[in-house]
Amino acid sequence: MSEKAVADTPEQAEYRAYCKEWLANNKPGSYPKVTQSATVPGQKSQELQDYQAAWQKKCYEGGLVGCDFPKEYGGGGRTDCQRVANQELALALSPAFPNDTALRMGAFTLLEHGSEYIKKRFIPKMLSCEEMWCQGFSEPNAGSDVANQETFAEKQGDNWVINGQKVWTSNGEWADWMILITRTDRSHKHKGLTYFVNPIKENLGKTVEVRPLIKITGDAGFNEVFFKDMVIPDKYRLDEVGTGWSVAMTTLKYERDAGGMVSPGVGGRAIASAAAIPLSEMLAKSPLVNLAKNSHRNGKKASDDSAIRDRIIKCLIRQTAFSQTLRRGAVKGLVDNPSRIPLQIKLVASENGQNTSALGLEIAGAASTLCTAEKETMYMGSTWASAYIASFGGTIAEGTSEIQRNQIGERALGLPKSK
Amino acid sequence: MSEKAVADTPEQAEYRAYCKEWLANNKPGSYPKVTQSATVPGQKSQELQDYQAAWQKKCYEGGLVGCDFPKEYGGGGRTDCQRVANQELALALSPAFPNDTALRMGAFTLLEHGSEYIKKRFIPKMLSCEEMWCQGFSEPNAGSDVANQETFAEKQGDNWVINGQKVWTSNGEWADWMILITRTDRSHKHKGLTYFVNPIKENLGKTVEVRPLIKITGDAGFNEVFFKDMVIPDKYRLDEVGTGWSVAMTTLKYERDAGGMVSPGVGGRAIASAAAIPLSEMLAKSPLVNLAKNSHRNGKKASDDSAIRDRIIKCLIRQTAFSQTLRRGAVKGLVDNPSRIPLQIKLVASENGQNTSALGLEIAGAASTLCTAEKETMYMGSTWASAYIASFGGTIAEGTSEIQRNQIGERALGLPKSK
Amino acid sequence: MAQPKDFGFGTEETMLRDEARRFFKKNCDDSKLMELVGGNSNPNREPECNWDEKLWNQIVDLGWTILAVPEELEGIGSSAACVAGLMEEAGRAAFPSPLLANVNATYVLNACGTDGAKKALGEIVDGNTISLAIINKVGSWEFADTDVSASGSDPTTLDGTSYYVQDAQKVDYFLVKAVSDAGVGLYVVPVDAPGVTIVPDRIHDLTRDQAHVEFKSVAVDPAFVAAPAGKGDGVIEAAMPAIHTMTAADMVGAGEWQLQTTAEYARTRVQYDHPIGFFQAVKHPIVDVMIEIDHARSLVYNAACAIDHEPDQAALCAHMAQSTASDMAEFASNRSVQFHGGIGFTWECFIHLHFKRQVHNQVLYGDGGYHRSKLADMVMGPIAA
Amino acid sequence: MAQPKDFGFGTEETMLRDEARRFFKKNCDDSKLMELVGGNSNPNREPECNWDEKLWNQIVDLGWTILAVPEELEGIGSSAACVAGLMEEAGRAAFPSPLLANVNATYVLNACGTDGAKKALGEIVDGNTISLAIINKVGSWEFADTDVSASGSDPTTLDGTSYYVQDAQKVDYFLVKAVSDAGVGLYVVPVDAPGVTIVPDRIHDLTRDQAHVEFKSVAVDPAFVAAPAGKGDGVIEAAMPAIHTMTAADMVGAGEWQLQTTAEYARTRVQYDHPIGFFQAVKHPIVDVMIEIDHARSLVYNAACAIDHEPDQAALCAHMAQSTASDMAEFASNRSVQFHGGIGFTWECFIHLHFKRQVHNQVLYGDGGYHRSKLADMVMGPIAA
Repeated sequence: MSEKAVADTPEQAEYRAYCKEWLANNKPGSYPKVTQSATVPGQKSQELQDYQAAWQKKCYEGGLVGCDFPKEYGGGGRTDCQRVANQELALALSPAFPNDTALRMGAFTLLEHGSEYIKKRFIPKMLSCEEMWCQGFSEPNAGSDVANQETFAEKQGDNWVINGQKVWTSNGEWADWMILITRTDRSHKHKGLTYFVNPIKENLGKTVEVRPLIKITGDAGFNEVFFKDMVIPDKYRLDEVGTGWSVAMTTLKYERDAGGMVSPGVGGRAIASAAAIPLSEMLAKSPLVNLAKNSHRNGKKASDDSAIRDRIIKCLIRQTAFSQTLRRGAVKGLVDNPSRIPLQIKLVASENGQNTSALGLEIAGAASTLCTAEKETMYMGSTWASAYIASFGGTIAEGTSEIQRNQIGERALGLPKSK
Repeated sequence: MSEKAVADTPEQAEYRAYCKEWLANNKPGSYPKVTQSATVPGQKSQELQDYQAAWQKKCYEGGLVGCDFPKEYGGGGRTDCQRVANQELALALSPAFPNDTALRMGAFTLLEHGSEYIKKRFIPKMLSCEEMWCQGFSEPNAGSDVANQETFAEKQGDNWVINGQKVWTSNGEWADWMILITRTDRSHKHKGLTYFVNPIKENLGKTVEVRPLIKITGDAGFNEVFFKDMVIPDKYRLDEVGTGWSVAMTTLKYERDAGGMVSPGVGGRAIASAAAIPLSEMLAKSPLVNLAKNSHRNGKKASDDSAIRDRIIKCLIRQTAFSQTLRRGAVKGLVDNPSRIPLQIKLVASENGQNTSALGLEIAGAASTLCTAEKETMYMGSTWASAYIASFGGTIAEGTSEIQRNQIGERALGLPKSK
Repeated sequence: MAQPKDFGFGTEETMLRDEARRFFKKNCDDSKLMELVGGNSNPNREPECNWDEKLWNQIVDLGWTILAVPEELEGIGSSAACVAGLMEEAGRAAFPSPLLANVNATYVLNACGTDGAKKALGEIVDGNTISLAIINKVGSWEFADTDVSASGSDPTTLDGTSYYVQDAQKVDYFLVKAVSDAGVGLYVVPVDAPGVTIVPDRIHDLTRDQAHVEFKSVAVDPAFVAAPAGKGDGVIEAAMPAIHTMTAADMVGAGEWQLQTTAEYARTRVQYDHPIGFFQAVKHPIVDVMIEIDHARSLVYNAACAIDHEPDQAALCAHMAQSTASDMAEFASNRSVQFHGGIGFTWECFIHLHFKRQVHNQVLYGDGGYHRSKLADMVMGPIAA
Repeated sequence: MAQPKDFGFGTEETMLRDEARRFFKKNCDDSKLMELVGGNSNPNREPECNWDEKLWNQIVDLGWTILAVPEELEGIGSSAACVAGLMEEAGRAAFPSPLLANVNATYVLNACGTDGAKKALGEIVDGNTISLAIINKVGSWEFADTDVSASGSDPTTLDGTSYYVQDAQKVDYFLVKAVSDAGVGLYVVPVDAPGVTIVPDRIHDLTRDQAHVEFKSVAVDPAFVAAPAGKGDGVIEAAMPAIHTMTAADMVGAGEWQLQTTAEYARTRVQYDHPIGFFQAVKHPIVDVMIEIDHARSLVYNAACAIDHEPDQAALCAHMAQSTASDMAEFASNRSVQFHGGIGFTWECFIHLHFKRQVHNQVLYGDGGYHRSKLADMVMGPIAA
């Protein structure tokens, strides 16, 4: 009947106090004025990237990033303390860390599957953001079906020669390195894969090309990456030749479970603000309510139309239910199956986002034809229609909603595989 | 720009006039007072069965049933005239014909696949209702998967010995004969099936047992049929041994397309009344609107709650859209793919019915706990909750909604088979 | 946060909930339940009241009927989160009993704070049960809505009819809402008091009984006035968050049973050479049902925790919980029948017991849309005239 | 039945529709369209007006801009069913042109019955086009809602701004709704009249242009008063069924394109060793989209037929058509992007052109809920105060 179920261990309590103090004494510099690339719409500016990277490095040096990693690989050697740091970073409204791919899954994958050389060489710079990483999994014919890799790595002496194409590569424009899955044997789908770390930046303009890919919104947000006779040494390989699928499974597991080192920019604000404001007030200030009070339909305010009210409330209930389910996920007595809640997070969050913006689009009415809006009717800085169009990123990327439902059905309910 | 697209051929015009005259001069007797079996809830009374059978016989003798069948098999030898008779029967508010299985698909299956003996022996009495028929397709392990038949027929000399069980058999309690699909070879799923006509009534209490099956509603509405060492002669076989699946496909095709001889009880009233009343009036009188005007929620009439109004109107639009789609299905210029509309009829009708009753259940509120209702808040003679519970008959029987969507996707849109 | 992160659902709450789950599983599993309530399929049967009174006595001995009674009145004084856990298990078992009816009445009595109410709570402590008789013919329990009138004093006399009284044939007392010129009062009436007639309803739910109760010049024991005239409507309003939350908990438990039963069928029923759960048309909606249950369950514990720790948010949270639970119940029931196919459409397949209990729950104390309209008033303010 | 069974969609209507389908397919297929409108992906680009004027001149020569103009005014006088067929094809092609804007204005002019309106229809017959300028800043075209005021007479002077003017940079005239003390009037104004400023909007839809149009002391040619003050709102109301129906027809055509394009992708895109249409999570929603399109399409022709043959039912039928079409457009768009996966989320995959056109259509002249609330008033009567 108390917070016992989520109480800190002594180590966590001591560490939490340390984090609080450190964060009180260490602040990121002032936010850069220029945040958008002048040449590529939707790409962040060098200034913002530098700002975020410097902050991650500072936090790493302060011991707030990678604290659970072994000391010999640049970590803090603690136990189950990263989530304490994450909570405190969120409460302090920390800016996002840019090395997302490395922090969420790259470092864990290397720790589990890398050689001693790889672990010592790469993990510290992942944590400190001295080297940026991206993920080379998706290909034109390997979207949902990740195992259908066509990028080929051919062994030549002590080296591998890589040819092929990756697509939908986030951070490709910033990355020094890529975690890469390739085909090394065409006769076995799953057993013909091999996993590497791949130095893309030093080969740019030579054997590697990174091209921004334009999203449906017109923004650049990810990239195509082409390899032409790219040569890398065998020491960049993780685990054995032909075992790439099981290494990739580790990456995907951490990606799905949001790993141990979520960037504090994600969800942090929500946690922080939820603590301060009663639910009724938070809901009353929600963007949908605001929109309805500033929109007209059928001769009256949209907020006075019961059918619209019903739909808005449905949306707000779902948002509340989602955050309460996250809360319940940490309560042992109210979780029958430990994978059931974590597995549904991505699906529910992305579909809630899509449905919310679709409703807002409708309430905004004729104004939804426009790319611009006045401040009181905006949603997270853009129009509801823009948010809706962009929302498909959430329901498609990192496993479509369809794939998510397969996995939930199979893992949480034991239903047979659909493939 | 006229009714040309659906205008009668000269033969049809002449026949239509004949039907009108015949129906003006011939009326069914007075409707029986006792319509429900006293012993089995939900089963119709012998009186009603006799009344319906007599009327079908009279209509057959008048030339209104089976008019497109060849004369040598008891038909009228006409071309594409049955739908004219159906329309006129509907307009005359004819009672239903009881020999549903025979009229919708049995007679057509026999015509396409029966021997000369079978066609001459059985079709006339199907049309006249001198012999009632039922369908022996479904089994406990062959629901959606019709080909998964386990009822076994073993050849012994000139006879077949049948053992097994059928289930969900409508009209099993009235039927003299059954169209029956059996397994005759366990080594091939589809090629191991053989199709028979089967004299169940004369073997009742001997090698055949018919047991009423109680529905979720508590009503009896179909049966289980058991065969124990039942012996039938080889002359009751349709087509060759091992070709039962293709015969069954014929039956299912007519079942799905509502064949050529729909019982006039089905949909007839709707056609007749739609002609007389403008849409706006018809909608204003719909049961949902009536219910809302007689129900209370949250301190006011349900009909004054915009959220309820929105949902009612959604339902009424869907009902209207469905009937307009049926109308459009007959307009050549507005149908790109001839199977597209017929294939969706069963799915849409049954799901509309379910959604309508689910909404009514909610509007009726606390009253939906009850099995009884006052007249002004009823739906087709029962409570909305009862209608909702019964509605699963529609979404499950004769191919579940899931199977329907497979078939529509495959046949109307060319999507690959899901099985 | 005013609320503990774990909803106040700690070790003892978990233990009681687990004990309840074992108890129902052992004593009233699916086939036992079918035997108990499913014997007569005739849709025209007379109203029945099927329950296992011996089992009920065990439950009373376990103290589960006095969980919500305050400690100072010799009850157990459990948190709402704890009670919700028990209601969830009762719903999972679709257990025929006055457990929910009695706990709902307990919360109304707790809100009264009168000697009359304390006396009634004492009856509960003594092993008796009470059901609310507060709904009028059109289904409303709000404001001054009731079809029972009160007149006179010492004794007050009741006349009229209460509708939708839950498990009326199983309880010992009714807590009756009646209105006079002085306003709404609440009165405790023994079920066998002179002038009381219980008229059982024919209902779909086989796991409960329901009645309308007629009062003809029923004299109320002056010591049994739970809320004097003018106070009753406020008391009911104060207790509604708990009633909504516990009703929702019953639906959540029943929904989880429907989910697991349907998933089990999907894992084992083979058609087209695959267990039907292989097909995404079956698999994905089952997943969606699971998510709706998780939503509803989280909101139930959030509401229970608000009742215990943040009472000014309790009404809001309870409307959210029951709204979501009610819609979830419809969805979970619908898919459970559909995916059981032809078998699910028969009486002998026991899934209709939970299905019909859910239909009953869905419309008791407000469906999804009702609760959303209440929430809209709270969050967006009333509709401008 | 007052309506012909075939919606009045006979041989000639079918021929025109088929001709239009061939024309668009030949002259503006998907890649041509992408070339025409998709060149600049910069989300901060200035408003554009991309269309093929040569192709447009062919369309004018084919007479498709005067289909709805009455025969006695030298138009073609086609039925609404016929015009709907053409609009469906324009929507299927997501064709950039003032076709829909001009036909909507034609229906308003037809309803005016004045010499001024006839003169404007004559301009259409001469190959010019007109777009409606009847919507105010908050998106309403009803009642006396407008942000343009009229003053004086001979000439009437217009001041203010019209919003959401469709294809404003492609047409020759605006039909302006303006209000004075004498009520709402409709006035025909050349796009280049002194005092008229077209301010193009930045919009999502790449296949149209839209603007708000500012009027500063714009003197109306007295011969171009289409509806005198006091008559304009009634005229607009009379024409709305046609406007709703034709807008819905555009959505139906675009929806069918989305359906067929997505089905084609599902037949050919292989993942997990199957075309993705093998998976019911893809197949079944595509089927559901098809059914929604069929519903919307049937209701469009029902509404068109009512306009032609049963005018007292036209408003009802048109609300049904646009309500269904608008919701269908959302659903069809949503699934078309989702099932194209990562590829569908890129600019180079042309499905976003139809998607964004549908978003535009969905909210023009009322979304699904707006039309349902109108229908509720018609079918159930107004809400009691």
